[in-house]
Amino acid sequence: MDHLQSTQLDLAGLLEESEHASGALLLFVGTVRENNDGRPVTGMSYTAHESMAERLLADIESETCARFDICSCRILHRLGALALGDASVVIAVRSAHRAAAFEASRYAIEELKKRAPIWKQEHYSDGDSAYLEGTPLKPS
Amino acid sequence: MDHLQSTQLDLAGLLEESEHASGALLLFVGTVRENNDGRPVTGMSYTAHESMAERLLADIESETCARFDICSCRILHRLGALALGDASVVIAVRSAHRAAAFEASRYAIEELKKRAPIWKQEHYSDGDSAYLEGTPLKPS
Amino acid sequence: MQVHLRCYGALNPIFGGDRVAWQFSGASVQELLADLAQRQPGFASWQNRVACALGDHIVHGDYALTAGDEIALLPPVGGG
Amino acid sequence: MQVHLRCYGALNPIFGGDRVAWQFSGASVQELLADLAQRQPGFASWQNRVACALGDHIVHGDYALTAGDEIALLPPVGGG
Repeated sequence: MDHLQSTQLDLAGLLEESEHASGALLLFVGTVRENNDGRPVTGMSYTAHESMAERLLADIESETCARFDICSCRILHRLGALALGDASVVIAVRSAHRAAAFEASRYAIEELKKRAPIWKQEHYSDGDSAYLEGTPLKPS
Repeated sequence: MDHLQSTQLDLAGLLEESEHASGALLLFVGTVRENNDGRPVTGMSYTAHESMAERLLADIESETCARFDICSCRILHRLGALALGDASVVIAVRSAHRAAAFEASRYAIEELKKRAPIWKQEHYSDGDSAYLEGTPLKPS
Repeated sequence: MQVHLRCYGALNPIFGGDRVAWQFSGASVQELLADLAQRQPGFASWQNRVACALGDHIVHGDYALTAGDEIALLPPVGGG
Repeated sequence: MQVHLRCYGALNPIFGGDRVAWQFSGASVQELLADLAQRQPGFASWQNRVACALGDHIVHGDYALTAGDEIALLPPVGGG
């Protein structure tokens, strides 16, 4: 299943996905923030090593399901030029009990940020832009 | 603002509510589970001391905003007869940074369960039903 | 005195409805609960787990009731 | 040998594009990175923070390259 999308992430569609009767659903949504350390942001561009990022996001979904007592974990990440407020990442976790959903969702987003080969470039109101600092990758 | 609703909770509408550019949105959704300790459930009825529950949920929203570095906290709770998979409670937290959103959302749902005068009655496939055990309220 | 009880959650089937008039000799919330435990079948096990509210506020056991008060009987809660 | 570099994220503006052919004398990934640090303006500060991948797999510094390999240069990541 595709984890990377160049169009708006469909949050409502994700909420409609199967397995409603699990008990708890936790939806984490990262959105483009209007300022970073006080500097006004006008938008954000996301790029990825796409084939590797697809594999990493699928791996993180599987790991998250294996580590926590949850029913499902679904990750979508947007690529391309995003406007303020656009969703850049969505993680939907379903579980019988809420504690596992909170832990699993947090795990998935932290791993994604550390391991998925995705980069973001912030665009500022003065026309400047900058790639954000990140975490060096290591051989697995 | 109303916190109690006798109709389907509008999750997609809640996602559309203002303040998208905060950075993180965490949506917790409690849904009616198809079994409880292995006993098949066919539905759930929720009742409340409505005026007190309205006040409590508003209090929990305010407390959650005061305790954590978040932009907003919105709680909706459904009342009446719910089918399997229906959302019984939704908590939407928006924040600049994700750690605060996770902590705030967890705080709000735990407080709601302990303090809001809301009761649930499970209906089983054999026609039986039971009110679930809960937490005794105390004078504040 | 006579008071009006509002029976929530699992107390509703015990009282056979959500509004019940109750006549008792006593003046405080704890005396009311003790009377209910003695005279209302099925209530005794709830006596120490029920909170009482007037209006939207939970009151202590020593709260002095007035004839005609509407008292909400709130069993342990568990929404969500 | 000549290899093909794919330059991601902040490395893209340093190399002036996302696909660059690179000729160097050496055989391993770490020799390639050392050569880039010496000869490509702006790359030196990245040398120890960049991961190299062939296909979808990150390789160690001692990985032996073959002429014509396509090597992805991956700066520190931070999606989400």
